[in-house]
Amino acid sequence: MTKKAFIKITLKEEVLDPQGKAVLSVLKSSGYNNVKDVRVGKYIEIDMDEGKSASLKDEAEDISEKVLSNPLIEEFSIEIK
Amino acid sequence: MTKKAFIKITLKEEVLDPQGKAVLSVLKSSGYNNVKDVRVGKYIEIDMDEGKSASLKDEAEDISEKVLSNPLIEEFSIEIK
Amino acid sequence: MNKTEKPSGKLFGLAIDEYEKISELLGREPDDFELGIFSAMWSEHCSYKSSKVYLETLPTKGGKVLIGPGENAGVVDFGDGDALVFKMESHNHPSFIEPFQGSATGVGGIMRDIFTMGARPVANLNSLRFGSFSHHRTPYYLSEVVKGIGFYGNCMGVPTVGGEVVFDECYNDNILVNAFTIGIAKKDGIFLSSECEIGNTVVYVGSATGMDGIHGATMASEEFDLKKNKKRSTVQVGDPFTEKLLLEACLEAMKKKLIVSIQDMGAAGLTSSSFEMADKSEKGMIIDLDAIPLRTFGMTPVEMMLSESQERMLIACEREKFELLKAVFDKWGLNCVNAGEVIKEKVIKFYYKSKIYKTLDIDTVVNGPEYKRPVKKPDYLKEIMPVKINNYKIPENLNDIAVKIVTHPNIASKRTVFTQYDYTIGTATVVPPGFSAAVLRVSGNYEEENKNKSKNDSKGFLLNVNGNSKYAYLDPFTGGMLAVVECARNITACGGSPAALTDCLNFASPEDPEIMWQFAEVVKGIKSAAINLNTPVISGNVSFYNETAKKEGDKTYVSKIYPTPVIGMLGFIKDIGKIITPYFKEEGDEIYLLGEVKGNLGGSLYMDLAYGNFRQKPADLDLDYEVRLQNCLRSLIDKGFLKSAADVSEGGIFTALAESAITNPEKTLGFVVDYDIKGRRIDEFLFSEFEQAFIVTAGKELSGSQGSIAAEILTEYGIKLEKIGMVKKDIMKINSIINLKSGKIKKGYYSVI
Amino acid sequence: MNNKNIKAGIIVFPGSNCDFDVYRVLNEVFDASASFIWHKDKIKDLKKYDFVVIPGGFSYGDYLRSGALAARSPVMELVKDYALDGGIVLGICNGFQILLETGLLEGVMLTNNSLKFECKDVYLKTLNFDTPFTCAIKRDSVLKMPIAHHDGNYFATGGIINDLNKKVGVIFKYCDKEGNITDKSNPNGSMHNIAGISNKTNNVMGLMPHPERSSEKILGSEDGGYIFRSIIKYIKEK
Ligand SMILES: Nc1ncnc2c1ncn2[C@@H]1O[C@H](COP(=O)(O)OP(=O)(O)O)[C@@H](O)[C@H]1O
Ligand SMILES: [Mg+2]
Repeated sequence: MTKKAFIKITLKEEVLDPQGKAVLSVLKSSGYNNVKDVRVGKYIEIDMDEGKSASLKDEAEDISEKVLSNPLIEEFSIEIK
Repeated sequence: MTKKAFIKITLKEEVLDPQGKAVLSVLKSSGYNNVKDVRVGKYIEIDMDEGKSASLKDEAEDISEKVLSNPLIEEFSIEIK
Repeated sequence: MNKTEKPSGKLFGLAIDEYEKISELLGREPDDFELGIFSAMWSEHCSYKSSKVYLETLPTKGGKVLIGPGENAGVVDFGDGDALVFKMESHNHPSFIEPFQGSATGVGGIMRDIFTMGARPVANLNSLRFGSFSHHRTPYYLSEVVKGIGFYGNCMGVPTVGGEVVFDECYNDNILVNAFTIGIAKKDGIFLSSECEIGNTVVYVGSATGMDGIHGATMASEEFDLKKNKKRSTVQVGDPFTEKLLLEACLEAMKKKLIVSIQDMGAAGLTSSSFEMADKSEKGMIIDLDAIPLRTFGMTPVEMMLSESQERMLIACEREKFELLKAVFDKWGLNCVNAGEVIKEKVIKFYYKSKIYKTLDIDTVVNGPEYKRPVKKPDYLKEIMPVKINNYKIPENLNDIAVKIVTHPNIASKRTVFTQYDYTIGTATVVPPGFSAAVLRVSGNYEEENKNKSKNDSKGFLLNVNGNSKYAYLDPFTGGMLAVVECARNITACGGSPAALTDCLNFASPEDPEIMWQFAEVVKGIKSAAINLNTPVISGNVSFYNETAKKEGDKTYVSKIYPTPVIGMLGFIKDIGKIITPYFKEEGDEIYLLGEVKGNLGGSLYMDLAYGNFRQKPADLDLDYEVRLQNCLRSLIDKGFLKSAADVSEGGIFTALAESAITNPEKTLGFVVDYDIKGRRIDEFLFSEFEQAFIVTAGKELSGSQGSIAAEILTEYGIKLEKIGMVKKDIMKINSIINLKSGKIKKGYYSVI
Repeated sequence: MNNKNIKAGIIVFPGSNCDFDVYRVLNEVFDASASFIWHKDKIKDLKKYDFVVIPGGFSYGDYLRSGALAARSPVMELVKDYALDGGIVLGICNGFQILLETGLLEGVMLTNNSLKFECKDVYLKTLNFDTPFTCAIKRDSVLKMPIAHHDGNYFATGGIINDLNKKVGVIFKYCDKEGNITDKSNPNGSMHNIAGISNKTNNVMGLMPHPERSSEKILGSEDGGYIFRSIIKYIKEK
């Protein structure tokens, strides 16, 4: 059976986010005055076979840590459905 | 009060995802054999003042449609917390 | 497919009588599959049905031409066994719909045209046109298009070395993105789409087929209509990473002699590649639709045939070599499937679900209609008269106007554009973007075993793209001619010799007789300039229907672009060490005017900015004189007499001087010019455009001992050289009328865009 | 100049595109013996090479994060072993990004602060002349080289920066023509104007500018050549 892992990758708080800053300034100049801050991250969906793997969660964790994110600047969270 | 809008932006199903394709091939050759497919999207957090806006959800919707996503190739979903 | 659409005038881009012709040829009404194929192949985009009769009149042979139009790109002899392959193509409509992906896939498409020929792409250029600089959508289009071009070219590792960016309100509703690529090959290593042999395996390589761009080919041939929004779901997404792999895999397979014939899948994807390859080779094909790698589940046969998914190729290979071919594509991680066979009978037999699905006669499909559409000289031209300058009072402050001109978005530096392109990769860019023409050397060593290395390191080539739609609107013949001439001037000004050209002809609907008249005139202009300058047309592209139905209140109207011929030109130089650049070099150098100044302000930017009216007839061009002038300049450069040379283009002599002073990368220079204008108005001297003249500088050479040799050259060609001033630091002065500070001008020039 | 006995290995990933340029410059301009190593080549180690270059380009399309996918390639395990063994490794542009993602160098590249790809000439000041990459560079000289990248905005935590400074691991900084390290001369927002760093033992270096594109006069600068000259000198004197 196939399951899906949904992975959110976000920049750590102390890391500067030039993209987010750029979006923020666009939003402000477009009149969205309620907006206070913007942070841009990644959202990754992985289709996985439940098949042989001991734990999908562990595998997704491993992938997120070793490939998808850079632990120096990013954090991730995983949801399996 | 400040609230947060969490926005997921994903490519429409029929649209080619070159990033996802490249990640998939690397995951496979790194021995993650359970992985069947990968799609890469964006995850955006917006801090918003509840202040004057009639509905935060509406404003986030508006922003997602007009600024953050490209409706020709992308879809989005919003959560407010 | 909804048959009730039929009476509405057009069906899938086909006119009613075209539909009827198809029914007649088939002996019945076409089904969906056939209709899809015919509508793609008979579209303007694939069939050139309105433009063919004119394009056939262009000079395509002679000089260094090895292969003219007809293949994926044209080929020119570069000496020492080397060949250069180039072409320009439009991607206007897709870029208007989705500027990032549209421009990116445009660049990807033109590069495939080049490497299918067996050439490694070594440089890209582009010609971009956006709506008026102040239009609210313009910044969006500019930024996305430039990002898209950079995204694709940079990732491919092909330097983008030049181009042009023009803003004009005639492009508010139809932007233009024309992309040019040149590649280098061995003369005996050129691959064609016309050489497949009976029994060859038909091979599909590259990305899987998805729903991208379905009906793209027919879309490109239809006027934009605000209501046809549903066509917007067919955006093609570019994947330059995959194309880089495809490039390496194709070149490797070619080197290993595993390919007999090859054609890229561009507009109308599998349809045009299979029919064209079979037709040009005078063979037929079996195409097994079950073999096509699909990205989207459940695609129908007609969808597979019309998909414009990018990064795919069709190859014919010897049956016994298929496994070797597959091994190459496997190494690069790409699909490579046996998708059919070349057969004798000139038909394409489609298999689907393991059964024969359809058989289509190749001649019938390929030999679509050809039109000599009605032409009519446009009414507006009646009002376009030579400028009566004495009806216009000279503005009090010409300094202000001068500043306005050099800081006009169409003149100002495009640095923020081209610094987003990697122009140094390849270690071949000798003169980068920002000056008249890009100059490249042959860095040669493209393959590990030095196989492709040229025997000659000192030679170089020059590249340039140009078009002037305002002039083409005011006088289509002159506009066509001028585009060619300006390219040649830019190349000559660096010391190069123009060799061959490619064109991209962007127009509104050919069904409008006035547009068709403009088209005919433009082609005539290109033809006469190309013949005189001996620069044959080796490839090109026509983009019609650059118009959009608009609604304003309850009025509807059609927003049409000006006729926009864009020329891309290649020039050669034997000794790259002799190249000069257009900017001033040293304080104290002498400034000369080489050529003649007529002083016609018709159609100039000056008329537009000073009086709000540019609708006058531009000056004529004397092609005979032009050839002598350019030959003369080239001789002077070759002798090493000159330090800089700049042509007098938009913005006139003032702009040529100002740009020469401020574009020196190391310092800010200026000039003092004192010139007897012989009773002419000063504004005619300063601002008249596209004069048959160059601003050149020299050290003491020209007045010193070498002066007599220079004088001989001038006499030989019958060209006048007059000293007009001197290079200075920091100030710009002309006849005590213009008095400006270089620093201020420089700042403006580099910060507008 | 005969350096034919000096063997360089150039690692090629899918999407590498400065591989030919490095190859050509090493072989033709510096007369060394450079050859390609395809990332999937079945080799045990890199011992036969005097030095290894990870060239620039768009390995794996720069998809996900520049350098991230190439860093997971098995050949990078060989590069790690080679480097830990004291081998000389030079990463240029994307090669630098790959070294960061592999962990051979510390820190990370963020998107340029302009959010744009930047192609232009920059000036560099050398901070440590005592490395295999800089030993032939003239003191007090300012080097002119082109950059061409989208993600060259170097970022590291305070601890890493301290460490780099202590071990003189910051090799190059962006500066102006006169050698002043200013905000204006920083082309991408890089922390402390950092353009190139090395590991603690100074045998692995990454830099964003392209020395291979500035090793010949006709291309407007020969300054990049000093890096290759240094490596060759270092190897010869060893
Ligand atoms: N879209 C572009 N891409 C790359 N280079 C460009 C682009 N637009 C302009 N340039 C460069 O800027 C310089 C000036 O362009 P242009 O004003 O058209 O020059 P000219 O009048 O000499 O043809 C040229 O070197 C050109 O290559
Ligand atoms: Mg021009």
